[in-house]
Amino acid sequence: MLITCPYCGPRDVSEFAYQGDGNRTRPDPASTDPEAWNAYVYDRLNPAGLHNEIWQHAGGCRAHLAVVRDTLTHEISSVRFAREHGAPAHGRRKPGAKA
Amino acid sequence: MSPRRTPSGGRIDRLRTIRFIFDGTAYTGHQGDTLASALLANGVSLFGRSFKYHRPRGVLTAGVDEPNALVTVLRGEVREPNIPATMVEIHDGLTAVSQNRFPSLAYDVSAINQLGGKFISAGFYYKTFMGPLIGPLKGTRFWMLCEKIIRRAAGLGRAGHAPDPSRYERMNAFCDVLVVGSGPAGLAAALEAAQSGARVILAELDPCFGGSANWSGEKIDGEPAATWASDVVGELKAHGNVRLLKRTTVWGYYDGNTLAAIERVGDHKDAPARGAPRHRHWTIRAKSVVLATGAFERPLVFPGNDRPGVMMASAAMRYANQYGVLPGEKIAVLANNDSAYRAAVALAKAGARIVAIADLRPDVSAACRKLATEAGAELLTGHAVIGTEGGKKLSGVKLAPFSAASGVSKGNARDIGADCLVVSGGWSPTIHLASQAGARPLWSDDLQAFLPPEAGKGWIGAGAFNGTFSTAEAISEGFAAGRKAAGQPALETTTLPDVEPAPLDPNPAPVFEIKAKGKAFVDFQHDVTADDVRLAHLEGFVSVEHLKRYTTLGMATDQGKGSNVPGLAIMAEALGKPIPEVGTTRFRPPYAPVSVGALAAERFGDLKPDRLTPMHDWHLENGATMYSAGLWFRPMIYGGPGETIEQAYVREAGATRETAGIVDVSTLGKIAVQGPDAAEFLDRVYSNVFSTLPVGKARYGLMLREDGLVFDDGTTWRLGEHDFLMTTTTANAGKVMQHLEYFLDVVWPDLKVHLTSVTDQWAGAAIGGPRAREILASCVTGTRVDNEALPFMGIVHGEIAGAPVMICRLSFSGEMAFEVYSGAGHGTHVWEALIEAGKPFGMVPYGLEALGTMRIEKGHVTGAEIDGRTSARDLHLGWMLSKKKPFIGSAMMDREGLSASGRLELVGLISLDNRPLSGGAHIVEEVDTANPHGSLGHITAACFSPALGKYIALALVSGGKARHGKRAHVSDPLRNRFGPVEIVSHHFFDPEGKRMHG
Amino acid sequence: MAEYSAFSLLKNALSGNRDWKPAWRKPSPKASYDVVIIGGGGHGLSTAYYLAKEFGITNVAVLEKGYLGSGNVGRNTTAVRSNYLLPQNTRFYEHSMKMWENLSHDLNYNVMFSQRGVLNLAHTPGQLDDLARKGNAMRHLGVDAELMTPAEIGRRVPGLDMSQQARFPIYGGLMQERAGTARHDAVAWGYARGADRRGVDIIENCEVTGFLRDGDRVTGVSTSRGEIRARKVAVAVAGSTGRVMQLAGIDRMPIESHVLQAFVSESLKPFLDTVLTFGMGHFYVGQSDKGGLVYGGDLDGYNSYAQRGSLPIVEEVMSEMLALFPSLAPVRVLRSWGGVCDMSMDGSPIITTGPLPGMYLNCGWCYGGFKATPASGFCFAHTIAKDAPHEFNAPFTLDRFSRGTVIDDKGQGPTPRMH
Amino acid sequence: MVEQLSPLEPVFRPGSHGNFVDGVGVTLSEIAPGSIVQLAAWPGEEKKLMATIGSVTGLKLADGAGTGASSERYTAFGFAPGKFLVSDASEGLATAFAGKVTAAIGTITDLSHGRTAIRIGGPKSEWVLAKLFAVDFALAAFPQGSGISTTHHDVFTQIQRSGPDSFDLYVFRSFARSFWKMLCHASDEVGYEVR
Repeated sequence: MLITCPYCGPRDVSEFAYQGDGNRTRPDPASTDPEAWNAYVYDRLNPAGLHNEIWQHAGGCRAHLAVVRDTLTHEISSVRFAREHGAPAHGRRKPGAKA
Repeated sequence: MSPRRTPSGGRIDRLRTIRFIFDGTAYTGHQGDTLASALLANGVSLFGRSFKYHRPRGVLTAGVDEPNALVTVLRGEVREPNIPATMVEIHDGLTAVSQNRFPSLAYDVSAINQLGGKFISAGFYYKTFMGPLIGPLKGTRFWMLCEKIIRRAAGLGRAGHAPDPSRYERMNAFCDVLVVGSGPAGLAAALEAAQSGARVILAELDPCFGGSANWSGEKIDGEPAATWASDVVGELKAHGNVRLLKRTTVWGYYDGNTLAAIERVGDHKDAPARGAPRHRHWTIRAKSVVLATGAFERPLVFPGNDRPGVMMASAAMRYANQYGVLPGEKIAVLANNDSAYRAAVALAKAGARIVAIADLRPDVSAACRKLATEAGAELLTGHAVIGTEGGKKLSGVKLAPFSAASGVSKGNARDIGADCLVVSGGWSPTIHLASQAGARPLWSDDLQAFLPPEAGKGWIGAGAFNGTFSTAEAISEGFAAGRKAAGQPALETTTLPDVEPAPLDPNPAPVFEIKAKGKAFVDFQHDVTADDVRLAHLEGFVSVEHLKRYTTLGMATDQGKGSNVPGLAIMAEALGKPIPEVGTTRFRPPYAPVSVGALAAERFGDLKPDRLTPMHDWHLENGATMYSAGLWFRPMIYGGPGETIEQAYVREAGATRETAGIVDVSTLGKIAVQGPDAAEFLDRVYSNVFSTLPVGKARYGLMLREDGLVFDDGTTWRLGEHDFLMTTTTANAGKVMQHLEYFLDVVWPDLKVHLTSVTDQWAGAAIGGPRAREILASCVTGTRVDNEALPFMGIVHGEIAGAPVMICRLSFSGEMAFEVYSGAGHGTHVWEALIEAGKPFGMVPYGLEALGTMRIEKGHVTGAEIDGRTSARDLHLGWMLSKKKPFIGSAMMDREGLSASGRLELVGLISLDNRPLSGGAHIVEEVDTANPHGSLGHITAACFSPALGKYIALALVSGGKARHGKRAHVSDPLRNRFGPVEIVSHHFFDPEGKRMHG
Repeated sequence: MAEYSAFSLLKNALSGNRDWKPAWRKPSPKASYDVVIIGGGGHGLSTAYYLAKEFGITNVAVLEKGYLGSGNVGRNTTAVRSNYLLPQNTRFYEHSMKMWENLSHDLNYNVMFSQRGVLNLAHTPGQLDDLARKGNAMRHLGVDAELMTPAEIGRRVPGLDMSQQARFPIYGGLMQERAGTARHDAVAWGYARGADRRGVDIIENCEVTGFLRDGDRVTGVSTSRGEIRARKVAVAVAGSTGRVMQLAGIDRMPIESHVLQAFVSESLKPFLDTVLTFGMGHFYVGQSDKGGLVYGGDLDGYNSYAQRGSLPIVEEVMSEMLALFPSLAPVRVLRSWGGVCDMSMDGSPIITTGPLPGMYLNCGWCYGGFKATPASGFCFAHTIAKDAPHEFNAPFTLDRFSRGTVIDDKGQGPTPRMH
Repeated sequence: MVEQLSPLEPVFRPGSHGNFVDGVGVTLSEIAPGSIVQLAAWPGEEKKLMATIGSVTGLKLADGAGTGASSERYTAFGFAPGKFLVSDASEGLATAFAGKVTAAIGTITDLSHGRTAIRIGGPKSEWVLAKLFAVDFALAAFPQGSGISTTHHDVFTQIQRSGPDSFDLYVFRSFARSFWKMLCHASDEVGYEVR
């Protein structure tokens, strides 16, 4: 399998590390909703067909990539930088929380 | 002159005589011979024994599909088993032996298995050997006794135990067009692609390019086809953008048009060139692939079809035309199609007598009749071979009238003397690579074969691969495929070479089996007969996969290249269904067997990468015993003469607590965390707070995983407002880096933080002990190291012996200790200066064992306790969990299962019988040596504590803290160690930390 | 149907092997059953067998999309063992092991369970301690385990690189002698025949295309061969769990499907008399009775339903084999194949009622499904029959993740490809 | 200043090795620059960083991934989005950038001790490197001056094409000795000279 890294160009799959389901959204860090956290940490979309995934070009530029890949054929239909994926603005500390 | 060598002809070099040994006998052959052709030339007919019945077998084919003639090639002590003699090029000194026979190939005692024929039919072992229900052989015992005998009888060649000194290498290649197969179609494709400027790789599995051109006897542009082929190869060589790979089998078609090939670089030489590999494993990333892999001729299934002397018609023709060898003197032919007639003519021309051509079809074309006449053969249409005569060598065949509708009519059977029977049952295109690429084959009723579908995304086919069997059409397809693969538009007209037309019909009669009395083999190597296939049908194993698995059809080393379709056909007949409804097997890599060595190449042994600290050579020179920690090597002990490991570490740890010791800590993971949001980032990834850490100070930090369990720990140093140096454990350095990068890139892309691995930038030496500060003070310049200038967890910069150093006062040993970091290139220089400075004080270097001992005494946790299942509270690190901010893992760390009572908690243990404790021993309340039970937990690390004078350990024990002060027992049945211990706090030594705070 | 024995073989041989009957019938599906089991692999078939044999429930259909045993039961490296670290796993797999020890007799089908031992190698003193921890944990649950010294290992496994100069020298190993290998296909066929003989309908080429529902409750399945009603619908589809659960409207599960490759060498005379695992990487190898070395390593490492492997893993696995056996370089790989593994979030299985009323779920087998076949079927049958888990599968719930009672033998956390 | 000790020291054997009867296929040498510095820009600040690199080293970097240039004294190339590796034959390069690469532009990380630089030159360079890396080394795919990041097994490597048949390889120091041995091993076949 070859993944076309937006920076490095097409590279062998051996240079990449799989980081799993790219459909998950991390709950607000201040959230204590157990269901939301459980879903984020443990539940995965596992489609037979097109799948949104995160890969890291660990053996190259080390960027994380948002990849759309078919789990039935391994064909890759799109690769983008994950940070440009429009990651939701989650993760900020709750306003007012003290260190 | 060898008995079967033709006086002239063939593409061997008759001027070069080569000497080789087979089964202890010396033979000669010529340059260009395979082991099979050379042995045939010497009159050898018996090559091997079959798998199950140990039946005598000759050579059936001339190529990679050979099921019978398997040999073991010997190179010194190194054994290379199961190599088809048809694929071994002879060279001086070649030594090969036959296999699966005892005591000899001619007299094999296991041939007695043939008598059990019906009893040991397909799947017999599932129905018996279960043994008695009671008594000493109950359970699995009886089967295991039987298994021993079965295993010895099964198996083919024997692997050796001597390490293979050969070199195997891998190679990466990129090209626009990869052409697989260099027959006329492949050559045409390669030439056309090369001429349009594409980067081309042409791979041919044989030692010479040209494929069928080397033995078809055809003429192209008025010259022998082989001459045309070598002209094209010459043209290709002149192109700078072409790589020609012969002896190269493309065996795997992987995702992304990545193809794997093995080049046999050195097998045909007595000794490989210096530095050259025996096999080279090519990984080829091709924009486009032309599959010109040809076709295999199929055997027919009839009684006695496995007798030595029975051979594929095309193989016999190849032996005659390419190798100048006659497989027999009196040759009979059995065919269901036209192609065998050309073989008959070729063999006749080469000097054999064609005694008869039995054609299963009721009538044949005028062209065939003409060829039969040309071959001087009696043509018997509507006839079949219903049996073969002879022992280990064919002496005659039995012929009888045959029709597809009513089968054999035995009345008019006749015997014909023959020492060779050549057979053609039609052709199967070699579609393996296309199938690997995901193509579903299509059945052709005309060709009675599976064909590739329309070209796939990354490949295009040409020639016999497509079921195109005439050379002229194959060349035409090749040119078109080459253009298309190179991304060029198709031409309206092309000037093609002129090939003499072959008036033969490629379509065979749909006959696969001749039913008559006697064992008729479908899969030769695995001894699967037509009756076995029918038995599978009877028992319901009717899907293709069940058929394969139940009978082992197609599972032999030839991978069913010849047996697949006949087997399907027999099953289809039994089911009364057309062949494609029975299904076809999806082919998987490898197309043909590949040496393990080639695939492993340089990835193991001495060439497996390792990591060395800057002071590695010093450690070796100073008596260190090294320990491999992942890819790193670290000193375990610096043992003195005659010292045991325990004596050495006790001395090292004792000396450190007494005066001072120094240890190499360069392997700790180090990550530069830089940028305006670095402090914020650290607050999110560590369970405790880092944004309040002043510049010039370090802090111990704890990281959790998202699931709330402990991930890693280490100190992080604030070197500047926006500049932190994080340390991780040695083992987790890479994982922590990836974890941090993930969050930065995917979850918090808005944070301005850069992460860089600087593990290798720094050499680290930790110096600790009551005299450590004095030693340091004696050699550091440019800074003070007293308590005021360098308080606990403080950082200063200075120089040692002229090299800049950064010193942080922190302690793992529990002593007054300092980590001295210098540039890695100065590491040994600084280390030696520290050693020198320590000499007057009696400072010792210490290794991992002493480091471990001192950390156990202090109750510090490492990977043995942070095992991916423990929580911060289990390790009494609950105080590290900030309540003021969320952090990775904070949301999940309080789930009920993680706060339940009875979890394994960190405790200390003291051996009460003054005997050593061991990691991995379990803890129980009451010892039961006969039936150990009731484990409360286990020891994670143990040592003799020189500070306490006792054997102590850290352990994870259920309800740990509540057991402090209680007695328990170690229970270690594996090492037969049982004995009393006291459960105590894990802080064994200096719990208040007076020593390190000084 | 006739019992299989040496006598029946002989009798049939004398009559030209013309009287053998199909190992199982090929019935058409009925309109309804008490229990429909989706998945005609090892676990589905063994569940049907034990439902009939142990719980008297014989009005059962097993639905298989392709041919029987086309999934992982026929695509594994055939090791059977109970050498786990955590007691929940050890108890379950040891129960399985005990069932294996009598399975051929129980099924009247020789599954060729060969107790030739499974040996885990240690390459550092620390690894040896870890193995001791595991072995002692097993011993405290009454399961056999022994530590072996390098000398003992060298005698047991000739050809192994025992040199101290090896890149990863061998410090010792943990042996479970009762562990071993079995003939994978025979397990599927034996259970199929056994279930069939007790009245279970095994229906091949029958693809489930949806679930019949009455509100939340599952009341049957629609299939490529029509609707089939059932009081209870059990799902045992391993690598296809994601796809089948999606049909029930559940698209997120604590499961990822990953490809695991396996390899077999050409047939060799006996070379290796036990099953071996490498400690510095992920590699295991045994030898089949036919003589092929059967071996494998890591997952390919990304979601896949393709039963299609990638080349880098091939290279890695081969290099690990040579790290142990440098003499095998000239030996050739004959076949490779890929199985789709249902990797769970903690590496342990799920055998439970639910998650919908009328539904029962068996999945999360990771690499370990083959050896679990008897106990999985037995426990699942118990769970279906009694609507409550057996004590051996009680820990394997679906809610253990939210509750934090995960069973993480490798300590890798919720990263399925690492288990 | 104290000289850096090369990690290759015990395995660095100047002279001709391997199958050099028909000439030397490649030449292997350690470059040992005085400084190696990683410069990384925040998103959107890449141009400013490239200009700063230009002002300090005089190297002009074109736009685009993997852009690179070199002079007698300096080399620079991009190896990841916004990230550059810059080397200087002299020491003190990190200091030269300090104050110029401001917190608003990006970060400076001194790797002078952390990376070992090895040069492979000669007609068989591409052939030898192709044994180790799954990267297309053809000039058209890997133009002169440009840089890449790749991996040989566990050995992370940054490579700049320093000439038509010459490449500079930057590897982690701890891996350098084992990588060097591998490189020599791979060069055996074509004959190599160490200097």
